Amino acid sequence: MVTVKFFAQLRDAVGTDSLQIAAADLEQVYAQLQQSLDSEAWEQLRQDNVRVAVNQNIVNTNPALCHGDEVAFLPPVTGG
Amino acid sequence: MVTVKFFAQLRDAVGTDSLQIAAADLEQVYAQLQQSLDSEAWEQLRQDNVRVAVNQNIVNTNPALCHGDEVAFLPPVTGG
Amino acid sequence: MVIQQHDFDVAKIYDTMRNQAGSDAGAIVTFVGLVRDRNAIAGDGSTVSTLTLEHYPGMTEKSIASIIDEAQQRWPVPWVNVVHRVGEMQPSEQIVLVMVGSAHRDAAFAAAEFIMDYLKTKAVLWKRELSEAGERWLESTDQDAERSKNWQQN
Amino acid sequence: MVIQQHDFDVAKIYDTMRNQAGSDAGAIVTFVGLVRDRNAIAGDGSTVSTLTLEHYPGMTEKSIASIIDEAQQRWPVPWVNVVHRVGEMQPSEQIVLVMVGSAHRDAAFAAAEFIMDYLKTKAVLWKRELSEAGERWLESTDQDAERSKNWQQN
Repeated sequence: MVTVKFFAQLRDAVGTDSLQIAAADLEQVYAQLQQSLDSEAWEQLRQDNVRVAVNQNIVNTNPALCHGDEVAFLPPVTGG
Repeated sequence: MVTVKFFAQLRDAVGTDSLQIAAADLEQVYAQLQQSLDSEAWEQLRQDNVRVAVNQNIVNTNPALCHGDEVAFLPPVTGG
Repeated sequence: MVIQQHDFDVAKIYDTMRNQAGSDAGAIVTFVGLVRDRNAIAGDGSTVSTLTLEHYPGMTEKSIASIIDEAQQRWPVPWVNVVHRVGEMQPSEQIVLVMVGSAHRDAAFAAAEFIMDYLKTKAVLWKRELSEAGERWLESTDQDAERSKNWQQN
Repeated sequence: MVIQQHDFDVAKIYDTMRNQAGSDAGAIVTFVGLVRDRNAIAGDGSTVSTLTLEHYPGMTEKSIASIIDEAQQRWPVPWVNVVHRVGEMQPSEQIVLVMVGSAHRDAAFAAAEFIMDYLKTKAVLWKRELSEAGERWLESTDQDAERSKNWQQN
């Protein structure tokens, strides 16, 4: 099982800040989310400006995931 | 009588921070100083980077002076 | 660097930096960001009542540490502190502090401005604004993006 | 704006500006200049023991007021304060404070930097440095002159 986290407007869209998902890589996380989320939340998650972090590092590939890994969906950031 | 003030290295060179001088314009102030100051102090006073203020306004001409006016010789400034 | 919910004391942070820097520092630049009551992003003048900052514990700290690190690689600024608040804030409250000490003022100014520009565009933080016009998640402005980009060309 | 012999309290000045600015200010930039122990001008690394600032009462204030005035004509910075000390100072003491409040950070940063550059080259103040290498009157550096000149072209 991996923990999947949603922040800010993505959390609002998904309706929860985290899910537990059984997945062996990032593609499987996506596949599961596509099935379980409503289409609006799913589309928001797939927007170009959404970044994905695995264990708090941004990834652009399809990394293998281990039990306990943390996948996070990050909408555009702004601080200051 | 006008008050003539010297600041920083000019005061050090002249040896006093102010003099009382009878003068009807700035040229007369210069003439009196040339007579009374030693040549080293006089030369420092005439350097290009020395500015002259009359009643705290920088002047580049030869203004007439009235009794009680304040003439100041200002070497290069730096604050901050 | 610290992420915290509660307000910060500028004077205390300043005194700490002065003590650390001793007589090697010639300049300390402090930036404090405050919550404005005017909705700047929507630009409709609607009054802001609450700003909420959300973070990703761990990753937010790492993103800010990396901004500070880049500033210290670019300029001789041995003393840097950043305090960023998260949670709910009302207008006129302090949100963020960036403090930079250096031997020289030009480095201190440049690094402080750089850090602020990068906090706007690269720090892992999200802002939600509640105003008369409703509630919305904010994004960094085009101007912020432009300013960040300019540093990459220098 | 004030010229004074005694030290200043950054926290007090900051609190005053925050109160004045209320929720209209989004940014407050504070610059503090400190006495370094290293002789920067002579560049010989000789240790500074005393820095003495001399002023021309009345004219010094006028020169600084005019710098602030020019900054406020260039940028939307409704809140500006400058405190400049005169007299004798030892390394690590505070010499000068420039504080600028604005709705936006870019204006606050630019105005603070502008004021500092102009204080270095245009404020009616003189500095005498007493170091191991002796005593000398300082002049603004070529770099300070350059920075001031750059503002005139902008």
